[in-house]
Amino acid sequence: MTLTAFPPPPPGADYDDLRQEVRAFLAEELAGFPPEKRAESWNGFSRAFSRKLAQRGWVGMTFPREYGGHARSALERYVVSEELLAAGAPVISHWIADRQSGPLILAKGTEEQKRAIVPRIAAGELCFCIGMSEPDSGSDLAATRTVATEVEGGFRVNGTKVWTTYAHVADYMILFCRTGKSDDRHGGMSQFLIDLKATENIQISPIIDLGGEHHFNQVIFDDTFLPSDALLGEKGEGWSQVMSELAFERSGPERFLSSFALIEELIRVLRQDATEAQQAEIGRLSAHLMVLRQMSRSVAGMLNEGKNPALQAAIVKDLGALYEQDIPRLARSLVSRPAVPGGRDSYAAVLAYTELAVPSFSLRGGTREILRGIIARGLGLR
Amino acid sequence: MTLTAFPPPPPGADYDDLRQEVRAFLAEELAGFPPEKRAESWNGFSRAFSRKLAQRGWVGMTFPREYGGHARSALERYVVSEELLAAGAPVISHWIADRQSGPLILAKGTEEQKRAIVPRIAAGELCFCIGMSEPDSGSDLAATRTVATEVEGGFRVNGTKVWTTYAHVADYMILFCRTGKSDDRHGGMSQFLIDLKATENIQISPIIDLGGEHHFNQVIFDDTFLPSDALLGEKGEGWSQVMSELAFERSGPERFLSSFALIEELIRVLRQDATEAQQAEIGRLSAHLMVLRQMSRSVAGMLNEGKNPALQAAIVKDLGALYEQDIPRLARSLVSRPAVPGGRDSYAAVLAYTELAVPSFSLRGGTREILRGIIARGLGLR
Amino acid sequence: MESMIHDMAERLFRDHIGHGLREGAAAGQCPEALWTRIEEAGLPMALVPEEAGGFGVPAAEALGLVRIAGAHGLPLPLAETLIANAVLARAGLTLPGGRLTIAEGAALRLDRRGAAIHASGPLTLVPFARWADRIVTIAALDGVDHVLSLPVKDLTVTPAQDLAGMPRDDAGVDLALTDADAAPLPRSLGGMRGLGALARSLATAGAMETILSMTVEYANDRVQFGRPIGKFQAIQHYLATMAGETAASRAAAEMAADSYDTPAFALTVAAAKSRSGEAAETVGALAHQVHGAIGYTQEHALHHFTKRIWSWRDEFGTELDWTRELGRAALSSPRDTFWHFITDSTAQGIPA
Amino acid sequence: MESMIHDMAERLFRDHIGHGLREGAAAGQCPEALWTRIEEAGLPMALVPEEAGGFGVPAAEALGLVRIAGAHGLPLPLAETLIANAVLARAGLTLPGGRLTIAEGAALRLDRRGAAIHASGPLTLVPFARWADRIVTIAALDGVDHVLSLPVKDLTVTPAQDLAGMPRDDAGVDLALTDADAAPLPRSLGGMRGLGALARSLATAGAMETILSMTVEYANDRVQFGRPIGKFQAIQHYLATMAGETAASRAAAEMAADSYDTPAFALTVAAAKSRSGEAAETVGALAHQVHGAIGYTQEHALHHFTKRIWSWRDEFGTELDWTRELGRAALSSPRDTFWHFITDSTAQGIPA
Repeated sequence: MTLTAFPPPPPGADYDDLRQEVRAFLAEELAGFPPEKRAESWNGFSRAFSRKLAQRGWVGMTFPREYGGHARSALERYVVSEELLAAGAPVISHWIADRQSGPLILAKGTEEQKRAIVPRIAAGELCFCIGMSEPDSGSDLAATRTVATEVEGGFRVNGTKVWTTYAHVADYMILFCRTGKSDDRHGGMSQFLIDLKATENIQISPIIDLGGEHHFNQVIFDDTFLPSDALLGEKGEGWSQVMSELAFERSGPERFLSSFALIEELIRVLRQDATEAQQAEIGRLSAHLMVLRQMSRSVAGMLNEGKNPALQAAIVKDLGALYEQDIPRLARSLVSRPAVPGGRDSYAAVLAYTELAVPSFSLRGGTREILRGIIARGLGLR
Repeated sequence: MTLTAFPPPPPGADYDDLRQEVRAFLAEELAGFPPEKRAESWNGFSRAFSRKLAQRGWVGMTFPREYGGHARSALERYVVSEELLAAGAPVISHWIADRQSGPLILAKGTEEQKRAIVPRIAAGELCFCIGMSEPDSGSDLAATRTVATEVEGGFRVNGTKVWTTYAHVADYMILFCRTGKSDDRHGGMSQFLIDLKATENIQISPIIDLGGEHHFNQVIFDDTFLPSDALLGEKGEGWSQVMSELAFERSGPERFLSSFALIEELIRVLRQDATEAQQAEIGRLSAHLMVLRQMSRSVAGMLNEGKNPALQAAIVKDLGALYEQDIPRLARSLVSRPAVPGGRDSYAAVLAYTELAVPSFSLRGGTREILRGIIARGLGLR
Repeated sequence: MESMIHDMAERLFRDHIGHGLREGAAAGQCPEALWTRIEEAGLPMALVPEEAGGFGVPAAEALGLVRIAGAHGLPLPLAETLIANAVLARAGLTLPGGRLTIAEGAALRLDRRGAAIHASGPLTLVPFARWADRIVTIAALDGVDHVLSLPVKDLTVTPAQDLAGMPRDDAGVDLALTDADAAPLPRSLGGMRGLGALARSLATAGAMETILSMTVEYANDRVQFGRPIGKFQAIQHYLATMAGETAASRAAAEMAADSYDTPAFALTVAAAKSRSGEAAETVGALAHQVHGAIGYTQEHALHHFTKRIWSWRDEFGTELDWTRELGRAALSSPRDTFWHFITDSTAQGIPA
Repeated sequence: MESMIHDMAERLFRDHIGHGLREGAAAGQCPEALWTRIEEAGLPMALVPEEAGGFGVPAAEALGLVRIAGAHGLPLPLAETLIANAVLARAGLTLPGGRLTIAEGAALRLDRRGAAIHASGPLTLVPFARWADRIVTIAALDGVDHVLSLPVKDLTVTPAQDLAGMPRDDAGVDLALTDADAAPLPRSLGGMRGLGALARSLATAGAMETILSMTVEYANDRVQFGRPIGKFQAIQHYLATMAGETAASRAAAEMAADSYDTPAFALTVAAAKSRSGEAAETVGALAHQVHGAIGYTQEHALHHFTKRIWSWRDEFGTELDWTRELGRAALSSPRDTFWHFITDSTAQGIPA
């Protein structure tokens, strides 16, 4: 039963020197960065931080040197990623590009696209967003309606994307849309690389989330012209490109550390004199975290060896989302202290922020229902 | 949203005098009855106990006086039932007859059947079993294959029933089987009242459960002859008769008290010096129990008023099964003491018994999946 | 239960509360006009005995208004005013009219200074304080519970808000009170914490009923993979689970309401507040799971209801507080068995 | 991981363990012939260093045998003998051959009486004691951990059994031991509780893999309402949940096995035993939920595996014991943040 096997990460995967360098960097850069900001996890935005991080060589780490990368292993990148997330560093301005769009462009882009874009990603200069969901296509990407019609010199795009994270500040969007009619639900899809700052007739408007924050946007394409060289990969191959891209979006430390600021607060509150029962619950929380991290690192190790642990990744993501979504409940079962949005008590403020954030954790990159379907089929259910 | 409304039971539903009488009776009858026997809950068998209980007028309580009953309300019967279960009294020898078969015969039987059988049920003399499940029909009763073919003077039955609780000691069986071919999955079913002691060609063999106990049986009908007057209700109406019969099987106190002996043991162990966290968990357990009992009594009150709270009953049963199945986990989260089957420490013995019993709790009277489907449809899901 | 005042409240709320009004309130605008209608309908007096100017309906029926207000997401202190008036009436104090609110007074210090009672100390997490005329609280003087009616204008109010953006302020008290505003409580109603907890569990049950029906409707309407998502068994299980939790919360809250002003209240309210608080976690999470991204936006009404049920968990005692209290009672009960404790805890007329 | 000894064990167990043999063992019959084969294959020596007669395979690979034995429901003390031999070898004591078992020695009292060491006190919940030749345990003498090799024939054994009917006996000790049977432990391996816990989490992971594949197979085969029950989304969710818990248990157990005889072992084994114990609850319950009544009978093999994983939770520290230990370490860690504790806890070569 290979599905349930997660070989331990290779010896030396700790990269302790690198880890200590990152910790020293973060200790300096994030001195005085308050817990309620750290609670934003990978939703925190700072171009300045991303650039500094890139100067240390910690953006585009796995990219080839010829495109401004550092040719380091996925396991080294893992160390940096988990240290950033655990510290609650504001990473979103480079995160999507570094994790998802950069690898996609390297895999599918033209030489021109790679030379023009990838080095700037590795420099921490470019913020990417992903134009994927639509009002009528949530988990069901085959229901995508936005269409790019081939015209003289390029394409005309019409349609509406929603839940586009940080589109309002992003430099580029990776757009997923139809380029043809197809009887096959998965056929006739393509991806485009859009320079948002240089493209007209794109209307971006905010979608405010239940915490009152502006991370999401609606993006309307109204006869938007894209030049031919905006096409990313093969025309009509968008579906399979996206499926392999989504694999990058799975099972990293961002899949179980989203509530980590609350865990740190909880432990700070309990550190003085915990009862035995509180100790036991913290022990349970620790055991789960140690094991999730082991599984997630195992997947990184398998990816690094060129394997395709898609099912193991789905398992980590499902377990990870359950874990991070459960943290507010757990905190409330141990400490009777009200959540106060923006309150002076940092525990109360972080609890309030996290309670409002957790419903979004199972929306990211495929819902629970889809993940479980993937796992069940992987188990051999006919 | 009437589905989620459970009107409080009517004032006076406590029947405190009756309750105190039952408690006094049980205190005497069950003096020295050990916790690990009480843990058997309604699986405990004692003809002597059932007869004594009947002598007090507490079997067939709601049956009409003319059939040996006591014409008392469903709420009075509820009081007796919950006191019996909470005390872990051995009730199975009259339980099925009292709860399910007696009311069925009263509703659908002929005058002869009623006169012959019901007074003996009310006297605590008859043990009934239900021939329902088959090897290929678990939850899916429409897949029933056992068939009764009409012959001179009666029927010939062929087929196999399984999981027939206490068939090896029962006096009567209510058999559910086909009496005709039908295109309608639900058509052509009938029920029979079988005198097990007086019928030939029925082979009853034990099915040992995972706790090593013999409660279940396989019952093989091999050209078994049943006289015409064994038919119960209308020929071909078995499906609708069973559906209304199953309603009797729902939402009583037996739906959430099956682990109650373990709860009493747990509280006994913690009573001396519980920590705050243990207090809180006992409080949670108490709150759930108080609320389940309120809901269950509310359903009894509605039934007593002639209403048909089928959906509320399904909700109580689903919540109740989750509750009683969760008790061993809860106990283990509060007390670190190994389960020892038959051990001298009564906590350890009751824990062991209950751990092995809980998987059966969601098999009774419809599985969780079916209940949840009923609830979802009741909510208005199309 | 057929009830004229319930029908009236349903109509009033349905006609006058919408997404805009709730969002406005969350942004700080008190819906004054709606309050005027509520007062005109007499709802704030429903729990007051007939002889003190109330309707003379049973307490459980009057308290049903709190559940209905919760179901409509009423962003006004109706529950608080209802309870404040009942407590004031019990103490024989004047019912001042207007919006009132309630607070736990455990941190207040009372001293006798001549004819006056001097009250000082903090009141924390007071719902709607800055929209209320008075805060009614209970605090001990010489070991005797006293009801205090504190004019908000004479307090130092520090504005704050709950998860849903509703006012939940702190108030500093340093005030001399005359007989008109302070009086001993002749017979307990369960303390402000208990009464507030009762209100919150009723409102939570109501809000969860709304969340549930919004979610059923969404599951019927939203198409994914070629069919309504309600056709997927996983979604059906979520909805069935939500229904169970919602039903249990309502049964628990109504059990407590049914024992209002009886000895059983102390334990039933503990069960109700902790049960509905626990259910709020599950119901809110599953509602968002079914709604997906749309439910996570402020455009959709869902968030208002889920945020309010999550906020209410933290007011008038958390699940942890109430389960501890209930568990302590169970473990120290002089009854023979736990079972006797359970049956007695909900029985009317048996001392708790 | 390709492993010759794993392949050999898989073949041996597959060919020689069936429902009948397991049921026989649960009824009290020690499967002697199978043990002979296991000894002939040398499996009990796998964890012993090469210089002491072992195979010279890495510890994690040797420990993999315990998972494989769990997957086949082996009703013999292979894990116990494996560990006993490793502990005896570490202490420089003779490896006696035959079936051995292990016990926690915390309740033993050791005294020096001349050249001999006198041991007395109870050993409780000793797996397979009555089928073993010796019980190997660790107890303190003058503050120094000593390994004891106790002949079962010289002990007072009180037979008992676990949920699955396997022997789990109590043994009374009152014995003088010579140098041949008692020696100081030069360097800790994590204590008998830790080693036993490691064995139980590995076996649990293996048994859960078997339970999972039995359940998948059943879901594909069993038809209800006209289609295999595996087509129902609720069943798919149960199986996905079982897969997650099983995978986590195996990863946890292998993380601990990987840190055998390193400082990280103390915390990884705490995580492994508590994680797999918690998973045993969920996996067992869902397996029975999917199997329905058939799985609840002794005719079906499922019960043997679910009962064993439930029994193992109670041996060598419960979830409660191990999570407390881990939580105590986390809360008293001198590291700057909890995160540092987590990364350090699994890092090789950093003192725990």
